[in-house]
Amino acid sequence: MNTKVSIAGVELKNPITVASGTFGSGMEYDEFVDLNLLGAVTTKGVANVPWPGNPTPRVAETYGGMMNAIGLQNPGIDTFVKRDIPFLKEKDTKIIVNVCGKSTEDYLDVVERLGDEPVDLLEINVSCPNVKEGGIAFGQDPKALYDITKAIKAKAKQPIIMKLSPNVTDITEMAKAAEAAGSDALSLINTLTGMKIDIKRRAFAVANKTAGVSGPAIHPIAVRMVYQVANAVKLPIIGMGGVMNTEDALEMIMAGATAVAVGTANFHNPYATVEIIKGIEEYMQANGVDDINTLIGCVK
Amino acid sequence: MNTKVSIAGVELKNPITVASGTFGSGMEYDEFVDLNLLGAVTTKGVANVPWPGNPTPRVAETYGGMMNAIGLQNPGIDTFVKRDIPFLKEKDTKIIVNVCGKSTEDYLDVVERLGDEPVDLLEINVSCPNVKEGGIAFGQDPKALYDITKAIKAKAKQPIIMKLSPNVTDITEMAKAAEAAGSDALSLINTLTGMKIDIKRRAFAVANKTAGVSGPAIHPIAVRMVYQVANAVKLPIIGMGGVMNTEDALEMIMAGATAVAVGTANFHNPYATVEIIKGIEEYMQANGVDDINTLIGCVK
Amino acid sequence: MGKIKMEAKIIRQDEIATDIYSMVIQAPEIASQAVPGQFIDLYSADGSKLLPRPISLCEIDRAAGTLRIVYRIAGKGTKEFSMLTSDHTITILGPLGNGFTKKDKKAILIGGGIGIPPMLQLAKELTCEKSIVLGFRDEEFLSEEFEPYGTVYKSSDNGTIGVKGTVMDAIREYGIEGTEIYACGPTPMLRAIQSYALEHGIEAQLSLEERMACGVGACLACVCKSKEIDDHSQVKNKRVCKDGPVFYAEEVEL
Amino acid sequence: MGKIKMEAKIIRQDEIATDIYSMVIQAPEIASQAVPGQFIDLYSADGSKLLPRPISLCEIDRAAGTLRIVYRIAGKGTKEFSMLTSDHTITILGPLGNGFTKKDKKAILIGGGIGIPPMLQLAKELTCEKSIVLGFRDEEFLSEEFEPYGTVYKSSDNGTIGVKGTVMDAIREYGIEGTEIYACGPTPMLRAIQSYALEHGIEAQLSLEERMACGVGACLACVCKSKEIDDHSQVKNKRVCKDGPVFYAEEVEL
Ligand SMILES: Cc1cc2nc3c(=O)[nH]c(=O)nc-3n(C[C@H](O)[C@H](O)[C@H](O)COP(=O)(O)OP(=O)(O)OC[C@H]3O[C@@H](n4cnc5c(N)ncnc54)[C@H](O)[C@@H]3O)c2cc1C
Ligand SMILES: Cc1cc2nc3c(=O)[nH]c(=O)nc-3n(C[C@H](O)[C@H](O)[C@H](O)COP(=O)(O)OP(=O)(O)OC[C@H]3O[C@@H](n4cnc5c(N)ncnc54)[C@H](O)[C@@H]3O)c2cc1C
Ligand SMILES: Cc1cc2nc3c(=O)[nH]c(=O)nc-3n(C[C@H](O)[C@H](O)[C@H](O)COP(=O)(O)O)c2cc1C
Ligand SMILES: Cc1cc2nc3c(=O)[nH]c(=O)nc-3n(C[C@H](O)[C@H](O)[C@H](O)COP(=O)(O)O)c2cc1C
Ligand code: FES
Ligand code: FES
Repeated sequence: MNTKVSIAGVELKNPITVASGTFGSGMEYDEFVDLNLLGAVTTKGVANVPWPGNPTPRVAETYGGMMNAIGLQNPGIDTFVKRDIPFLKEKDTKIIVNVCGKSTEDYLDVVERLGDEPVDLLEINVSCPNVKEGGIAFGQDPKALYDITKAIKAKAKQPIIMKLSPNVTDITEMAKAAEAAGSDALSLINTLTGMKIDIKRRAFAVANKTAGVSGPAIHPIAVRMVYQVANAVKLPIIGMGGVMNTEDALEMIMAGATAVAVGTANFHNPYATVEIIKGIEEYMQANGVDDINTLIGCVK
Repeated sequence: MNTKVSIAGVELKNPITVASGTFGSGMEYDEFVDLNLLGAVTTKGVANVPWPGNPTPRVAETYGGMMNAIGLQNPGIDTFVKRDIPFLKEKDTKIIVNVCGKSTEDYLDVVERLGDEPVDLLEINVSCPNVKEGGIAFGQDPKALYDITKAIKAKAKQPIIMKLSPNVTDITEMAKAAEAAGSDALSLINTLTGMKIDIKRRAFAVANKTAGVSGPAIHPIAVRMVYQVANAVKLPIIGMGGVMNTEDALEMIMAGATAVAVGTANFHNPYATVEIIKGIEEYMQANGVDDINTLIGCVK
Repeated sequence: MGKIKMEAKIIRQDEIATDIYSMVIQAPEIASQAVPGQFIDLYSADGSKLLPRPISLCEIDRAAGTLRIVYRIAGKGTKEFSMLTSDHTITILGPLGNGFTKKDKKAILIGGGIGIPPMLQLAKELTCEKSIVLGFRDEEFLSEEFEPYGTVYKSSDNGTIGVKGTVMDAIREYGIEGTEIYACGPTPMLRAIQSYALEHGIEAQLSLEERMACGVGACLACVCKSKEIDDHSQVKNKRVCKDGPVFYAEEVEL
Repeated sequence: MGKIKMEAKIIRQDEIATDIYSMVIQAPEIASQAVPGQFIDLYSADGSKLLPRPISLCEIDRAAGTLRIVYRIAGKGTKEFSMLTSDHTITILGPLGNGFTKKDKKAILIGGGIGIPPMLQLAKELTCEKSIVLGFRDEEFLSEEFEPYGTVYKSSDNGTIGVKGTVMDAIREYGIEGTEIYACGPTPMLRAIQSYALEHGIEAQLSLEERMACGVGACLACVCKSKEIDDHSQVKNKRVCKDGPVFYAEEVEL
């Protein structure tokens, strides 16, 4: 039985990774799950310098999901390279570093710094709805996405994965722009921009006013976008958005995702990733699926 | 205590109506709720001729919501005018007729037919994700939206409410286009395009492949869009999307909606509308709110 | 009184076959109006599952004010219901649909699989001569309860219960005759009965299934194809939840 | 052993004041490691509410393997918990956070409102001389249980319980002295204690609250402002769930 999948030439022992920002660099979940079992660990977004993030409250619960406006707090690439990469390097799993920035130069700084690090893939976050500059600005305009993808691709030593925003009219247009500019793979979806008002206080529930909605509530939207993109471009896709269990992960794969990231589910169940990996194996066994790759995009 | 609100000069006794397509023309829910209590009844979309709609299954449950691809089945304007309007006219509530079409001419046909009917407001659905022609095509392009709004406004005897799709990059751009073309009010949001795959059958859960996601799962996205639009245009807004209870409805109002439509909630609780109307009165009483209008857009 | 949504006390629940449960609930307001072939909507107590689950009435005890339903675990909702015990309540909506029209003709009642339960209350209420044909996959359930009300014939996929094959095989094998068919079961079975009935000029009432949302006729989710243009829809669509679930064989296309 | 997620049996639950509940649960794996000032995450059984609710440990009975929590109904989650009885189980994650550091100094324990419960286990474990200051709105709860462990002083908003005013008013009024403050309560109270402690050069451990998601330090939802650049974040942010909830007064900005 083969559960190995390949993202831009990087082989993952199974299709399951984590969604950036929901798993730190793995240290905190090391207590719950054996990181060696994961196909890859995707880190929290890292910038060229430390970012303080947004004021609190940064999260709120929503019906069947949550919203966050962390604002990409991160310790900066120096600390990250010294502390997080060596930690992950000890594990028998692939390393996907999520990169964020406010300008093209910021992104390039980080990508260049990571060039000689033992990192397998770079996931470029151009879709964070919670920072004013950069972030989503690049992710909602195909031309801007094309340009930044091209610039990053020219500098990156590792394959790059552009991470797309769902807050667009036509996700395939964005996917095609990233493909045309040389992206090696795509991640989708980032969070959907939402808002919650606390009617008792007559105030926003999250200090940033708007925040990104994630969790199972958005799963059907993510599946639709993965399906559309899989049928519009040739790039491998890391599918994410509300994956809570084996069924959700298989849905993503059948829609066209080569790998699947588990995000918000970790907060509800810190064992979610390994339970899904086990569940996929059981499904394959029970249904006589010899190779997980035969399931990718099998529903047309 | 005043619960009356006004949409384009039409006074609703309270801000609660129903979301088009979830309540028929009220006949079926007449058994559960006293329609006289509602601010308005919004009908299922009606076209110039009968439409058969999409193949079944047309609905599927999603986490904290549902998806539908009814495909705007409707009996056509002739039957509607003969059967549904007289029924609603007997009730002490306002009548909002939801209009759909495949071409601008289709819409105009219906709007003209309704000109002499005792209908209070016309809600124009240019945002249905479940029909190939018309529908959402008009709702995802500001220019197309401007043109159709202009054309309809020129013919309509009643005030028109353009109903916006959430499947766009920038909802305020759409709202501004509708405002510029003369729309008297706006409704938002229609459903978010989603997809569900049945992993057992390895097939789409809904025959149409994609379907529109509604229900509390999408509420935070709806609140965000209502807020953005309320702060971008001057038109009154009918807010909808996942309103299940009094709290959700007040959230919409505080975000900037003048009226609130209850949709999917009716399927979960056929008494939802009247419970919310009662709940709003209780909230006003408990919090010393004399006029509901002071709550509209009170959170900035 | 009309349809109502209520919280019903669970009186008992038993697993009567593998993954098949029988639940009796206290719902006098619904029992007093319900007729065989109607169904109720059951609501999950879990907020992530909002749509109701339609389940047919298997027995209606108007005196005791109770309803019995028999259902198979098919997914998350029915799984949840199966775990309820007599301390619990369940939220239901009903009675829904039209039900069977009781004719004073020689009757053939046909139930296939989880379509068997709704035939029980009908069998009890029909006073005419009755043949009862029950089709199983490989495990028998509920058939004893039909014995008092007519001659019971059985079929099963593997032949371990009655005739090997379908209910149609049983009808042919036993030469079962009648002038009114009442049937509930999977679509392929209903399709076979439909053509049999039309061929032999026997009137047949078929109980259909379709994915639903509102359950009361408002949302147009649950349509089936009708042969004639429908008065409500003005297209060839009928609503299973409101115009059905029971249709005459000549009305619908399966 | 480390943090674990488990299903804990509820042993008892009582409403000890208006909307304030005391729940005892069986969780030996967590009780064996837990220290005062730590908290656990409680999960709703309803799929529409996915985020855990952080609640501090009020008592830890390592021998019996039980934990006690005392909480106020603040919204949907705590409302749901309050309806559970001893037949039920609840899913929990813990132990979380750092807890108080027990110093062998003359202690002042200060609890305000729903910040009172976490002080109980601390009061039990601290062997030094203790003054215990409890601030209420208008209804007293739990204070008797503190009596065996030190001198208890009280304040209340309206003066019906102890001193009229805040815990700071009680401290001044009674001339309470000590060299280590341990405190939990609303932010304005902690802010007052912080400036009092810094002014008087008394070491103070403050237990903070912030909206959380992961509860384990991964998501960076629950940060508070720290005075120095934090080693983990490289910015002036500390995670309440992992670096706290207990911080020294000089570490944080409130
Ligand atoms: C009129 C009618 C009467 C029925 N009577 C019975 C009965 O007496 N006994 C019985 O065991 N089953 C009956 N069914 C089928 C029963 O409704 C489904 O098995 C049940 O809804 C499955 O719910 P679930 O949550 O377990 O499955 P899930 O797959 O988790 O359900 C997800 C959604 O799909 C819907 N759904 C899934 N399967 C069906 C189906 N076959 N038909 C309609 N909706 C479905 C559910 O209602 C729910 O909204 C009847 C269906 C209809 C339409
Ligand atoms: C470390 C820590 C320890 C706590 N200890 C206690 C305790 O011992 N007793 C007690 O009564 N309360 C305590 N609280 C507060 C308690 O967590 C909230 O009252 C509770 O989460 C409210 O949940 P709800 O579902 O009832 O409210 P809702 O408003 O429905 O909750 C919605 C969401 O907001 C979060 N939330 C709401 N209020 C708070 C809050 N004040 N702090 C953090 N998150 C919040 C919830 O966790 C949930 O995710 C503590 C909070 C923290 C951070
Ligand atoms: C608390 C939180 C922090 C996140 N931080 C990042 C981030 O740093 N970079 C990024 O690309 N996406 C970030 N995301 C988005 C997730 O990686 C993911 O795209 C999204 O949450 C949808 O997946 P889910 O529903 O499984 O959580 C974050 C999401 C959450 C909930
Ligand atoms: C079954 C169903 C049918 C619908 N039909 C229509 C329609 O005919 N015209 C329309 O403008 N919107 C239609 N909608 C969209 C709703 O009016 C509403 O915009 C959307 O469902 C969001 O609100 P909710 O979450 O409260 O349901 C339909 C929605 C559902 C669920
Ligand atoms: S389920 Fe809504 S019309 Fe039948
Ligand atoms: S709640 Fe996630 S870091 Fe504290």
